[in-house]
Amino acid sequence: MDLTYSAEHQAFRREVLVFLEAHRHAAPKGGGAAQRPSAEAVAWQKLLIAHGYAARTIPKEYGGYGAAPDILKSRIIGEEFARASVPPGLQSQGISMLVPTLLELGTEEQKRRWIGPTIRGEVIWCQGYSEPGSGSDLASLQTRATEDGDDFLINGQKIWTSTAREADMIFCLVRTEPDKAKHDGISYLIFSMKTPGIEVRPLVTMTGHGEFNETFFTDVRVPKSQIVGKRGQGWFVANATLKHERGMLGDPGQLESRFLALAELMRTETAGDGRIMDNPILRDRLLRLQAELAAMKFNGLRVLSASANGGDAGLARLIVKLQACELAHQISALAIDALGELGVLYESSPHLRAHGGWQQAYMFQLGLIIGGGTAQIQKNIIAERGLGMPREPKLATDWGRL
Amino acid sequence: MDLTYSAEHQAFRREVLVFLEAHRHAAPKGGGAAQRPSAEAVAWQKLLIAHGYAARTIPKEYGGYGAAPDILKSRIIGEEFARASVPPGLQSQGISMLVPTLLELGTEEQKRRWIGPTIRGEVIWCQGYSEPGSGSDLASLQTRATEDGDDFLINGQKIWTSTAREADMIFCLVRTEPDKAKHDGISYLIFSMKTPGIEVRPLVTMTGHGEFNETFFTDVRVPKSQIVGKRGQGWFVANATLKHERGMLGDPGQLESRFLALAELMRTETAGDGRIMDNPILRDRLLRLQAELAAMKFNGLRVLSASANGGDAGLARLIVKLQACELAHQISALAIDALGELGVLYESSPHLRAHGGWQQAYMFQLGLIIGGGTAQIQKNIIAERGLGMPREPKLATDWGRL
Amino acid sequence: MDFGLSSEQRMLQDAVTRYLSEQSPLGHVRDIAAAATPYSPDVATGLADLGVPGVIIPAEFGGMGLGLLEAALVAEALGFSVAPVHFAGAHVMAPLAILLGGSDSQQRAWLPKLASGAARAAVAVSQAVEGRDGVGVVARDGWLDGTALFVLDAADADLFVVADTTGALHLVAADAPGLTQIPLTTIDKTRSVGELRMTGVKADPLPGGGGRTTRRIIDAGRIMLAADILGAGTAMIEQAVAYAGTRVQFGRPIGSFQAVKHMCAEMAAALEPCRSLVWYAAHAFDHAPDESTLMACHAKSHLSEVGRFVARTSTEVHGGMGFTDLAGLHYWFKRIGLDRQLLGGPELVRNEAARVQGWIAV
Amino acid sequence: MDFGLSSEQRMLQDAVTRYLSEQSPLGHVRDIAAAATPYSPDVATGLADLGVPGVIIPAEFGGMGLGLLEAALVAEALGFSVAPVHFAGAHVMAPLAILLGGSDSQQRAWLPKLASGAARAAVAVSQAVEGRDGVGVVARDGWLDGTALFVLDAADADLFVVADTTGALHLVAADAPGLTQIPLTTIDKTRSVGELRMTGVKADPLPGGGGRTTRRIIDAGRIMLAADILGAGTAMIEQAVAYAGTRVQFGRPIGSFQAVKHMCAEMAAALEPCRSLVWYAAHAFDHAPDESTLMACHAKSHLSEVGRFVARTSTEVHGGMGFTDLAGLHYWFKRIGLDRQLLGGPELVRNEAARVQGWIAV
Repeated sequence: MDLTYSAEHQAFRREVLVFLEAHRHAAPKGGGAAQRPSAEAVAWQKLLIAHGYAARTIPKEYGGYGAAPDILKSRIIGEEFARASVPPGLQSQGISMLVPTLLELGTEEQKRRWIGPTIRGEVIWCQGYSEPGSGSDLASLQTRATEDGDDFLINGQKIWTSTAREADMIFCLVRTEPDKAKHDGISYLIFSMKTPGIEVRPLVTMTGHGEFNETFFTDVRVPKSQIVGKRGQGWFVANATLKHERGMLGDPGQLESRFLALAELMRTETAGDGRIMDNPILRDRLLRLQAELAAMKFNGLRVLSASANGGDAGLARLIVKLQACELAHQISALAIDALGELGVLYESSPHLRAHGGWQQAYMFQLGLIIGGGTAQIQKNIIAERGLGMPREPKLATDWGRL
Repeated sequence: MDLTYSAEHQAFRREVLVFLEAHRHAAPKGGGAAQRPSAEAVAWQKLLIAHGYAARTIPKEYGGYGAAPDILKSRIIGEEFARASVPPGLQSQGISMLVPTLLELGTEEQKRRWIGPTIRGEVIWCQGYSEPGSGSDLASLQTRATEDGDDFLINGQKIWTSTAREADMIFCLVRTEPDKAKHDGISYLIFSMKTPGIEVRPLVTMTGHGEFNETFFTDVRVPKSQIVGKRGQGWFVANATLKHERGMLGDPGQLESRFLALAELMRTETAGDGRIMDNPILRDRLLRLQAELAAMKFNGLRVLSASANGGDAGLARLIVKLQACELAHQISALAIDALGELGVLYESSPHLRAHGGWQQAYMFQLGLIIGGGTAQIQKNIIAERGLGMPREPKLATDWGRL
Repeated sequence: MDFGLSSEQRMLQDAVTRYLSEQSPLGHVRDIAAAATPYSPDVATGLADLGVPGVIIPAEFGGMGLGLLEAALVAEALGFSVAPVHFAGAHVMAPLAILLGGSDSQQRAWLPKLASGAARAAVAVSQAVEGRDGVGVVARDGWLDGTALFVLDAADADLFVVADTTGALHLVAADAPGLTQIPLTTIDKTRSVGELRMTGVKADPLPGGGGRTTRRIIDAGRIMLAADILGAGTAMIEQAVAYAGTRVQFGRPIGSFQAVKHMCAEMAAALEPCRSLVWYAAHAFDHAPDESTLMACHAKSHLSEVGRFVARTSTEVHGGMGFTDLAGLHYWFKRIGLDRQLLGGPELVRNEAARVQGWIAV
Repeated sequence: MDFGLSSEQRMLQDAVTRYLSEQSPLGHVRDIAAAATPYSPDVATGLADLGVPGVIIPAEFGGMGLGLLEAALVAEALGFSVAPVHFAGAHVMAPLAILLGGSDSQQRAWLPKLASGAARAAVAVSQAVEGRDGVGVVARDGWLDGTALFVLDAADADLFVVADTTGALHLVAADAPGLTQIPLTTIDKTRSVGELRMTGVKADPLPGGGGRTTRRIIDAGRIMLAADILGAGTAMIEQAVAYAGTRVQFGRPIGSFQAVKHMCAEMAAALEPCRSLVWYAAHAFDHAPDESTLMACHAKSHLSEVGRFVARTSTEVHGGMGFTDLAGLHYWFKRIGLDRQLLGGPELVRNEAARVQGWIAV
């Protein structure tokens, strides 16, 4: 149990601090959102790549910084950027999911063509995996790619395609071999969102915002060369990508900042006779959440350490998504309760607290509990892979395999 | 919504009160426990039968009082005996489970021979259903009855045979047709516990008491005539009995008295600076339980009303066992928490509160959550029978069928 | 002895449910939710034809003269259909305030109009539930000053029933000089909640409108919100069960998976006893005054807790579809979310239940 | 940076676990539980050979000189095996009290004997956790009078560390005139808890034994109880998973049913992060004094809640077998039940956590 950083890592932290001090004035205001980045953000991203604070481990020949992987250095970068409230490098599905996939399984041509522009924020991607009929059972997807000379013709529908409206390109799972077993008939294609036959419709969610889309394909023509991996191996290729998505959820830093905002709310807001914090029942709930948060935070450190040391924390890693999403949801629930009647206000209402963010978060986090493998799928994974319990025939074999 | 009783029922209540006033001096001290009743208790039972306050609806020719079924009169009897703290009629598995079964499916000879002595407390029964390998999946039971002339020879083992040590007789499920499908090979036998080859061993539970037994059969010889219903129809016969057991759990009157004891504990016991009731967090938990109790109490009235009017409250009835057992368990949990360190004391310890009953109840009620169809089986029943959800292949078909 | 509904009661509830399923389907709810004011005059008119605005108003004033149980059954039906209309404030609390606290002339002036739906009343008693800095209405010599938040059924009101800082009640005409109305936007676009700002507003005090009347109308309002949750929760479970029966994954309807089945069973097991609790609380309001406040508190707090569980779990059963606007399930989710907080969240209400029983040392 | 155990730490824990699995199997636990005194001298001797009594006692006094994290690892191993021996009071809180508050001569007199296992100490600080009518020890001029309940590791003690009503600590010899020892029977027959009655008992005050030392030893004790729950909970989940893998009903191992699988997953998901919390709380006790009390409170309260859930759920997974004495699962169930309440139940402990953070208005 050594919670101090090595001399090398301490020196690295100082470097980051020096960089931040020198360059923070150049940081974009809005941060690296999912949409198409501003010119300012693209310039900032280039600066970060040049210093190794973005695209850090991506080889130089593909436009990255080319450093050796060091999970602690990545963490230090994240910590210091967060502490300084300086936007980190761009975050997008292209960067977090497509780029690692290409690095692992793309052709040399694909790597050279797509990785550089993607990490620089010049090309925006969206993900075409889920379909209305294929959620937990993703491998049952029905979007068809039929051969037509040197092309595929794609017909079908995807859902949950966030950023589809802004995206230049899509990485997409399609069924190329309908006669094969469901996992074996899928291919992984990349193609332009400008291709004729693509229609994107915003998908409004319970929060009232259109964070996602539905994307429809009608005779969309894609050259066969735009396949990643081999034909029929798309499921295998996608797994490489999904691993990366899984890791994005349950960041203890985000949980902590939500918790601190809640504690601050309870310390400052009054209700009835005094501060909300003086209500012993609500305070007791706050303390329960604080203890859980501490447990999740240290669990995160344990997972990180294991990974930094080349190991795998097993169960401690497998439970993160389930527990972190639930905890985030409970933090928002307490905030709403603590606000009493004020807790129901939303959008641009007078007397709104935190811009309605607690209700927004309460709903969005329920979406996170469901998305990326529902809580039920997570429990199957924990039981089967974490505890070695027997499989139920045909249940959750797909997510469970990831 | 009419919560008043009819003139007839009000008159009946007055009759009960007059009886109690006149005869309460003759009531036995210990109440009608499961063990062999005292001479005093047997005399009391005879008096109750004579007045129709026990064995009320059992036909006169079999030793009962012979009244028409009236669920409200039964309830009035229960209420007034409880209010007067006078022990009601004997309660035993023989009376609650075997007698209704014989009435429904026994031969005339069986009814005449067994019902009278059973309701008078002269013959004590135990139940031989569950086996170590057959709990939720009761129909998989393996105790064998093989033919030997006019007899069966029984070999095998039963578990959870409460009162087996005191019992004169057992009603028992055995496999007579091992080649048939599992539900179709079972027969329902009644035989004496004095038969050679029966061994009873106390089964100690987590409470530290031996409330149950294991019963072993080695070449136990039982005449074929002692079958109830037809050979191979034992599963059907047992279902008639199990229905009655199911109804015994989740009595809101018992829940209410546990709750009142808890509220009294919290009003009178002190901890730290004041009464436990002055602790807002524990008090809030108490109030949550009180609201749930109210809901369960009125739900019970609704089920009762439906039944009295010849209907069935459906879902409201199906959820009782699950919810009532859980609520009882939570009441005990709060009592333990409210007592703080004192809550861990047990048995004959100094400073013990309520004779250690809260810890005892906390464990015993966990047993009730498990017994008589686990919480998981209950949820299957609620989902499949109450909500009409699709069955999972081969799951819980047995309990679900009852 | 019959703990259950009479056939008349069932008929009333069925009539409202049937009307709403025909005239206020989800598409209509969507339209209203997207409009500026979360209130459907058309549905309100249709319900007025069924007598809903006068459900608890005595026949002598043109109402149906029924009890709070009947009102609760209507509330449940409205919750079941997330009907975008007033109820708890406009048709229960306001007329009750005038019945219990109003003078003969006040009753004659307002009750017939409220019963027919010709006039609509809103209720501003939030500060009697929980005080809040900078909020409160002070009465002096028949004039009101101050701010009231969370006015129930505010949209389109002709009349406001307003509690002052002493808990006394006043009638205020919507067009009174010095009165400013501000709509409050909440998560739920099917129910109207507003704010009132008053600067020297002429008020007509209810002579019997002291703390006891305020207590009574809050009890009644809480029972209505509980009944609304009951209806909304029932609808959510029905939708979850239906969805689980048709949605196929891994080659089976998801409702055949034990995890999904048990989620539905847990919802039903939690909600079903609530039905009896709501019935009894409403019955006790009229027939068992000693238990009335306690039962109103229990109904409100318990339904709020169970409602939150049902809202969340039924959404989970729907998977991603539950999170989208496509299924529209979120209208019920938000309705339950609103009901939970209005007139006091569960912790606050349970604390009152403790006080009523003398469990809190003074 | 390495948030994890060193190989030495793993070896220590493995050694204790291995010893207990060989020398204190369930059969031995049963024997001790059935005996008059819930304490196994044989196992205590074996653990003394491993150095357990001196785990936190500095080498100069003959101990292992390790930190509280190592002590927590031992506590976890003891909980895993429901070992019927002393620990939190005798081998952590008592030596810590003497180390932090004792004079040189007190340290020299007692620490070597405690480290070797030649003497055993018990700890009476319950009244510093929560007062109770009729309980309390008053110190006057070196003499103690009164009653102390819930003395930890009371059986067979040679020495008692006793807190008085001011929170100051005293050493009392077990054979001091005027001292009466009364065993308290709890649900858990694997741990010894006692009562002390004192009438004019000569005490040896710890000069540094003020409130701060008492606070420290309570923090340490709570972390040990949390670690005990962690070990016991881990064992219960392992047993539940193993049972579910072998128990067949409806032609399948019950562990293949989603309901059972999810019960196990929920237990593991709740308990696994607790491991890191306990590690960190123990680490912070030695290395992050500012966070020490808060983390001790969090570890104790959170493990108590998770422990109750695991104890109940793993019993349910075992079905009827879990309720019997046959599987012996109840020894763990009761151990968790005892740990939960000792040194303060979760509500009380969370309230302290709020105070530490200044969240409670004075």
